[in-house]
Amino acid sequence: MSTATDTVAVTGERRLTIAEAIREGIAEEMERDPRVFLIGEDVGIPGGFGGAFGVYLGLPEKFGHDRIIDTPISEKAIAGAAVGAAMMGMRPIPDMQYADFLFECMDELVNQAAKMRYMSGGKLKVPLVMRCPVGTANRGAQHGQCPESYFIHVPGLKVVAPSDAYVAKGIIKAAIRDDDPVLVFEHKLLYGSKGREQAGGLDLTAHVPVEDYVFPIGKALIKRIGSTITVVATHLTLYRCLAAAEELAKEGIDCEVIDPVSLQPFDTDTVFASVEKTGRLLIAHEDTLTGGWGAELAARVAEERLFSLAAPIKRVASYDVPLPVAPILEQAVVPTQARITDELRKLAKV
Amino acid sequence: MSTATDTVAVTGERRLTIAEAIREGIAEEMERDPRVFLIGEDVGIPGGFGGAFGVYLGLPEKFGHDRIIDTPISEKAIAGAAVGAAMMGMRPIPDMQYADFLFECMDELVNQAAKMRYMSGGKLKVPLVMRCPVGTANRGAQHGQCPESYFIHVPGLKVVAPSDAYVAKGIIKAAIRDDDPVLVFEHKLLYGSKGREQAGGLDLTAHVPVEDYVFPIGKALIKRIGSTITVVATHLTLYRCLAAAEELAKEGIDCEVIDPVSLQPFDTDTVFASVEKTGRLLIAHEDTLTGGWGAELAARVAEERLFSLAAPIKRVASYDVPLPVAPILEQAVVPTQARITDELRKLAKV
Amino acid sequence: MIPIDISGLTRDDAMHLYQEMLRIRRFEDRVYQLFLKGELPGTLHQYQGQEAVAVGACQALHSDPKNMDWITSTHRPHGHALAKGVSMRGAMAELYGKATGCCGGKGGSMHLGDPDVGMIPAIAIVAGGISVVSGLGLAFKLQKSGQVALCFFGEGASNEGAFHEGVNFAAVQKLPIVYVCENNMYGASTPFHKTSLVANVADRAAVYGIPSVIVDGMDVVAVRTAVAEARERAAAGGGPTLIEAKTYRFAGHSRGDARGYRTREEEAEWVDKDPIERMALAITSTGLADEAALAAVRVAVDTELEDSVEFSRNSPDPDPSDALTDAYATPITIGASS
Amino acid sequence: MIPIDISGLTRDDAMHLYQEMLRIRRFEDRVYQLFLKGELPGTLHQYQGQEAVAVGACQALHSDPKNMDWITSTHRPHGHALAKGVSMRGAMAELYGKATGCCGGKGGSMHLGDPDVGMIPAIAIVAGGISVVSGLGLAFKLQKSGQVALCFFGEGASNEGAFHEGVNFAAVQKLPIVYVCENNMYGASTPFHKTSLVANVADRAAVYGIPSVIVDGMDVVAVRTAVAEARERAAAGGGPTLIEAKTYRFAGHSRGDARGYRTREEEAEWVDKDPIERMALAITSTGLADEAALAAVRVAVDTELEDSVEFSRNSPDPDPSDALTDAYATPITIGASS
Ligand SMILES: Cc1ncc(C[n+]2csc(CCOP(=O)(O)OP(=O)(O)O)c2C)c(N)n1
Ligand SMILES: Cc1ncc(C[n+]2csc(CCOP(=O)(O)OP(=O)(O)O)c2C)c(N)n1
Ligand SMILES: [Mg+2]
Ligand SMILES: [Mg+2]
Repeated sequence: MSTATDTVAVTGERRLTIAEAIREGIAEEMERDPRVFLIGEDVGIPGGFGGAFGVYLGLPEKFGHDRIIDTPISEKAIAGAAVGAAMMGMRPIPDMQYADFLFECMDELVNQAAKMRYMSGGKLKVPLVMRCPVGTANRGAQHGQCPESYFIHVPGLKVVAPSDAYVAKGIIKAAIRDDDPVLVFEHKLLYGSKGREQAGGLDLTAHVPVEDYVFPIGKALIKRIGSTITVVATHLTLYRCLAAAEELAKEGIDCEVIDPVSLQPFDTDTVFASVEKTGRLLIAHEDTLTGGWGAELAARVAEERLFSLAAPIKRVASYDVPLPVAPILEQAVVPTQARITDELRKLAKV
Repeated sequence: MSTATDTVAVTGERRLTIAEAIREGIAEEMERDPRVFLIGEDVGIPGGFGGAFGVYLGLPEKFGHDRIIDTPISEKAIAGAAVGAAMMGMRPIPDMQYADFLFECMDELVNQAAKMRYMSGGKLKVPLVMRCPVGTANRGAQHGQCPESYFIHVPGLKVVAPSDAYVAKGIIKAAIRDDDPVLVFEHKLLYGSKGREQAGGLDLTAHVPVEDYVFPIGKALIKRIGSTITVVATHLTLYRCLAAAEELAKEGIDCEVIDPVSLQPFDTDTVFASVEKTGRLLIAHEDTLTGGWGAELAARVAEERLFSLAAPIKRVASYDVPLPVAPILEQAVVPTQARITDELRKLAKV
Repeated sequence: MIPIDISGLTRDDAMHLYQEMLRIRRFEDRVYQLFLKGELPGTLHQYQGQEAVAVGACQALHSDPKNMDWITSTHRPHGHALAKGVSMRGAMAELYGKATGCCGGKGGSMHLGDPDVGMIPAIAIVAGGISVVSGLGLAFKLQKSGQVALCFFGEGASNEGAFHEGVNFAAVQKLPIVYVCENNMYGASTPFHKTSLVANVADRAAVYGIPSVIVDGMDVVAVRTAVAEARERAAAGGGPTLIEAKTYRFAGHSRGDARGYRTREEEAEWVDKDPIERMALAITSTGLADEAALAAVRVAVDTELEDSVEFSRNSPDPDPSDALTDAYATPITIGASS
Repeated sequence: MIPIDISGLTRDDAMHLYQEMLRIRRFEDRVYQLFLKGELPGTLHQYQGQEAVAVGACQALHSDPKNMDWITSTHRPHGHALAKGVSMRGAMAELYGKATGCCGGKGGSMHLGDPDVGMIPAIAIVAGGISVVSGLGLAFKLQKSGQVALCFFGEGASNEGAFHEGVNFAAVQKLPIVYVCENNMYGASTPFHKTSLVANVADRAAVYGIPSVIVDGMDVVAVRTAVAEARERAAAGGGPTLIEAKTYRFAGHSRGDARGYRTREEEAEWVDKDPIERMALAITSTGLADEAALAAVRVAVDTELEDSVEFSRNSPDPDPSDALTDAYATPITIGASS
């Protein structure tokens, strides 16, 4: 698994982008389980896009239009159909072109998907996997949000946020096999190699073995071992933290960087163990600060490991404003590598 | 203002229930500002309910059906109409019969109400006041949620949660006069005196002066002064904390109980000052634990006042499950007075 | 009062329909008493007056466990549950919040259901069932199982976006779904004509390219016939049908509704169409059976009913610890804090 | 190519309509080049081919500042913005993300708008404008201002719940709203006929009890006439009208769309209906003006266009600190942490 964290290609490795890895993961699960199907807008139209980010290209030819279902622009219908089909023994993969549109089907997710099993006294299950691309990319306030934190607050839902191809393939397969509703949040700029520059120049592909594997929901990854500060981050921000860590290593600030991968359930044990070692914690995410998942993690540490802390817990996140479109404004909102480096430096000094 | 916290009636006082206070506050604002109007389901039908909890009874007779607008069962239309009218210079008060239905109009709230001003470069404003009754009352998973925490995570929205008649009237008036979208969360069991038993037997009415006043958004109230533990809580849970505090006072545990009133913006200064004094913090809310507003408050204290803490921060909230209907199950989920008392005792000992 | 037309029905068939409707009526009346006595927690949305719709519709569905039809229901599900086969004991115990309830005390009045008989927990979000039923139909279509999903909803629900998205999607996908709109003229206190410029919900089907029919919702046989036809079309791949049953709720919207928004005259007109009385009249006037036979049915129903009350009273409460199970099929450690 | 019918139009009127459409076409073509050159951030949803709808509709609205009509727009707002009076400089600078943009660099391509000319920021959530426009109409109704709100949306948006709830509410409330559906046959890659069993969006108006009309969206005069009529009805208290303009987007859905889901033949058929060419042909063939006059218009448009590009290039970037303003009208201290 540590290969997932390599940032330089080793010859002989099979390095894929996240888009390729997810496509492969979905295809494999559709092969092995006839109950799995895809449903969403523009997912399978011949001559179309293969989903908003091309992840599904080639799948309709393989699996046909019974299992790759194109819908009207009707998010409630998509989510509702997924919830209903899941209860009847299917394994739907509903697609949201942009996570920003989840707000159009919140009722189906929060009041139906998350509660049906409980209301039935445990007689039903709702296995579905909602794919939700997040992340700002100069598209403005309604096409760049990172809404994952809303969903960790919904008992009955599981939330994951893979950041590299190895994890992405493994966890989408785990999510499809899971008996509960899982929301998978993926960052637009990490799908291919376009985002490389934004990611501090780090390679965004990862080795993906050909053998079948799953990456378990609820397990974090230590992406960099260190002793000075524990850093927990996801998606593009994770790469910025890794780049910042390399930069600071030269100054003798040795960061331990953790990719939580799952946001609900959350692998607090891995974070606790690291904080016991470092005594310092910085949490970084592109989601806005107030009420973000970083708040929950900080609260748990302040409750379970308060006496391990040698310094205040620091959160670096997008400021509490909608997303502006101008690149210069956008970068003034999101957690940049510069801001992260700066805060880490300060934190090391406390 | 301290009269708002009295729990015994003083002769000559004008004690109102929260329902009466809100009705009075809305009526006064409709009197003074012709731009204010009410819109929602079953709000003004002759012979009807005056809203799900009777708060609007009498208003249609006073203000007519142009300003008390009954709608189809269409939450998106209600919220959308409010957003649009607000931008055109009106001051709508959209009504959600139960806060659980907010999930049907999340897009209008999160993507439109909260972002329109920002996207316009500050040229527009969206002054609306969404009324949202919360709280469990044996109605099951879809009619008892406390979804306020989702909205503190939405930059552009303001969130308040009044817990007594004095504050309720003052803050609904402040919200109506505010130039931004404000969501007002009120607890069903606190509207009248029905909830008294659930509230540890405390009187739920409060003195409400006849003179015009507003209670400012962003200001917390110290409901009980103490020195051992700082307790921050809202709604029904606030009363349980107050009752627990009296109980524990006999044991020499002297709690300072704070009603934050506003959740976004949040009066952290009042909490910080109290924590500096007590060194101990317990946060309690009926909203579920993970990702609740208590997490954000805990994170801020762990960041800004870590070294004032003599003990871990404790959160007492509803467990992370949907709401069951059976009273015995429901009470096993929500933060009861017994659980609060128990946790306070433990925390005092750390 | 005008008896319904039961020509062609056998005695057993007619008596069965009568009994099924009576089970709901007596259940609801008894539940109301129990509620007033403080034996039942929460609130109630009752079904008296609409029995012909639930019974007529469910009687047209397949209940054979191997390819069972399913239903979705609303905040007003007692009648649907009993008609679909949820046991009276299971339904009553659920209202009591007992461990023996059909949802183990986790669902309650607004969420009655039982997967074992083809009913998912009722969805109390208006039109929520219209969103979800698409998935039931889609699953049956993909599984080529021949099953059909039936969705009950009120006329008020037809103003929700979920109605538009759900019915349009089902129509385009030709899903095996039967939509049964119970138009009881009011959504809570609000008359339908104040919320729609078209008089009939059925009129809305045309824009989705699916057939619709308006049926007398106070006539159990008429409802069953309409649903049976729609069910066959759906099962044969003909896609969904929208059936609008004109009916009336005799009780208030929820307990403690003084019904000030409608007239006593209007209520009286509809009570004169009481679906159970009209059925009884049809049975006796056609000589299919006599008063004594009907009385025997009433006794049988009351026996079942009292048994369900006794059963519920004597049933154990759920264990408080049960509250923390069933949120997930694969449990996760619930938040660290208490 | 068949010229449109401009009988009755004055020379100035005809030339003005031609110029307004041309402004949009040239703007979009230029913007595409600039985008490919990397001068513009983000993405683009372009309007080439649909100019007659934006121009025809906006030309029928009142622009007098004292009782100005308003519009709502979509993810494809460039044409709507220019037609409604957003300055070319303000629109271009916004695409550049400059401080001088109509939204100060905070909105961008998908959120063009300017309250000063009666356009709220375009809403890029499909059908989002249909939700919000109800409020514009409601305000105008309550204020008895005689203003009208016009809502642009695509045929794909008519499958959203917001369409159903919004139009029904507006109909019941008789709000002064004109709905203009631009049916360009595709929602992204998806043809409308795969998402609706009815062929026309206009067919859906009947269930809301409001009038609808289908108009040639490649004929600016036809659009203007239809909208003008609907506007008068709305202003007079007659409630909303749904106008469906049959049109076509010549470009891809967004930049970099290879348009593999539609045929080149289909595209050619529609290019033959180019609203600008048909207008030009009408002007010259009727002798209202000659080629030289049209050429002069083209020069004027290009001058304005190049000025807007120069203006944008020379405009300052927003100050990074501006990013943290305007979230609230009454600022609140933004979260303690950095
Ligand atoms: C989304 C949503 N909005 C509002 C409510 C509150 N509510 C419960 S029942 C009801 C009326 C429903 O009317 P109708 O659909 O005609 O069903 P009926 O009650 O007549 O059976 C309303 C408004 C709700 N439960 N869900
Ligand atoms: C709620 C929502 N769902 C999906 C999208 C993604 N999306 C953007 S434009 C578009 C197609 C819209 O089609 P139509 O309404 O016909 O407008 P057109 O693009 O043809 O102008 C889609 C699906 C969105 N922006 N908002
Ligand atoms: Mg009804
Ligand atoms: Mg289109």
